[in-house]
Amino acid sequence: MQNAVNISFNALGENEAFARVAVASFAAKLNPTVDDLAELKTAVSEAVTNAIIHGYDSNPAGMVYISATIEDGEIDVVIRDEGRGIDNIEEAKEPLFTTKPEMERAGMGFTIMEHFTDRLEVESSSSSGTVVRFKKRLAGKRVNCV
Amino acid sequence: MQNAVNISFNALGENEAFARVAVASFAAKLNPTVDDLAELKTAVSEAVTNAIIHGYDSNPAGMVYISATIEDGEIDVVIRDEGRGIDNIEEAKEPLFTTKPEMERAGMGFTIMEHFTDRLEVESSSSSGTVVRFKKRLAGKRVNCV
Amino acid sequence: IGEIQRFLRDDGEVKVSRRLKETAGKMRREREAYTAEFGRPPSIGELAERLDIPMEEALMAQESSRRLASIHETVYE
Ligand SMILES: Nc1ncnc2c1ncn2[C@@H]1O[C@H](COP(=O)(O)OP(=O)(O)O)[C@@H](O)[C@H]1O
Ligand SMILES: Nc1ncnc2c1ncn2[C@@H]1O[C@H](COP(=O)(O)OP(=O)(O)O)[C@@H](O)[C@H]1O
Ligand SMILES: [Mg+2]
Ligand SMILES: [Mg+2]
Repeated sequence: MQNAVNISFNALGENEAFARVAVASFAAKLNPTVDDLAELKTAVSEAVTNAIIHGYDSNPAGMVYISATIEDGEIDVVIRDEGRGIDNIEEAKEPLFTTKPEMERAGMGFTIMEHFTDRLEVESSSSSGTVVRFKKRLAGKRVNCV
Repeated sequence: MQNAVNISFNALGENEAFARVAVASFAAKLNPTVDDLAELKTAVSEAVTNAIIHGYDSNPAGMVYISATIEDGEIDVVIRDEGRGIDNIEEAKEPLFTTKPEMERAGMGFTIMEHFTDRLEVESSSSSGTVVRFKKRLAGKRVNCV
Repeated sequence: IGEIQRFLRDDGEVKVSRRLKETAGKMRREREAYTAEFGRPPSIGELAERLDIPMEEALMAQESSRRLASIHETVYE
């Protein structure tokens, strides 16, 4: 059976840790390796940070929505905001592209998400906001045929 | 400012751990003692277990909803289900009262919640389900007047 | 990215459950030691700091050490 959890929270930087731990504790069912879980949490952080600082321009009245489902050893995570949206998704995904160059490690968010997950999809519009979705296999990864 | 998080999940026993950790990681902002945190998590467990086994009769299609807010060192937790409801709340709260006597530690859920939180409110109806709400002071507890 | 990945990938194939169980044991011992020393239990932040582990790990580890038996004792005492 499929198992789903949803979380939502105000666009406050301090809620990023909450989101990371919530997703990690759901993913923990699959008993991933420490490294895979750290990668998953990093991808969640990047998407949540983007929703807060880019989507909502750090206005805490905005809400960030995360849904996660687990099926067949894989976690599927959807991180959504109802913020300003992304004009050009292809451009936004380019390494080093950023509209906030004053930030640290600027422009690497999507690159990190792509690198640390198995599949990344981004949808966005200025009317409805941004949806980032990724999957990551956490169990049953290595088939060791001896 | 008030800060709120919402979580929801399928009525599956395995999601209880997710709910516990999610609420704890939100409460962690207040830097509670490990003991207070353990008590908070126990109260969450009891309410979530009730929603799953009594509210939904362990039908995983049911959804459990938790909202938590933090204000002035206190966490306010609302745990809601859209299940069968409670006929007589006063009776249900009595120590040892249970409609599922075959369970272990039967009838102590509300007593435990009352014991481990600062204020407990229960609302229920057969049409809309059950809402359990409690508050717990987690910060600024010890005023040491020397 | 390589740098971030090397930073994250320090544990090889260690499973989360094993890591958290170890951390939970350390937390339990440190809680006892702290309470004996200061006459009150530590905050979750103090405990994480004394064990030099991230708060997030402490939160997840506390879950893995949950002991239901103690609830019974507390309530009936
Ligand atoms: N949720 C979002 N809402 C609006 N714009 C976004 C969102 N996520 C990303 N972007 C845009 O994509 C760009 C690239 O994102 P990213 O790769 O994470 O780099 P950075 O966050 O450092 O700018 C951002 O600078 C921003 O313009
Ligand atoms: N969410 C709920 N939905 C329906 N009934 C409930 C719910 N929570 C509690 N109850 C009723 O209240 C009774 C007492 O609950 P509790 O004190 O937790 O004891 P126990 O769960 O062991 O029966 C339950 O047996 C059940 O009849
Ligand atoms: Mg970014
Ligand atoms: Mg109960």
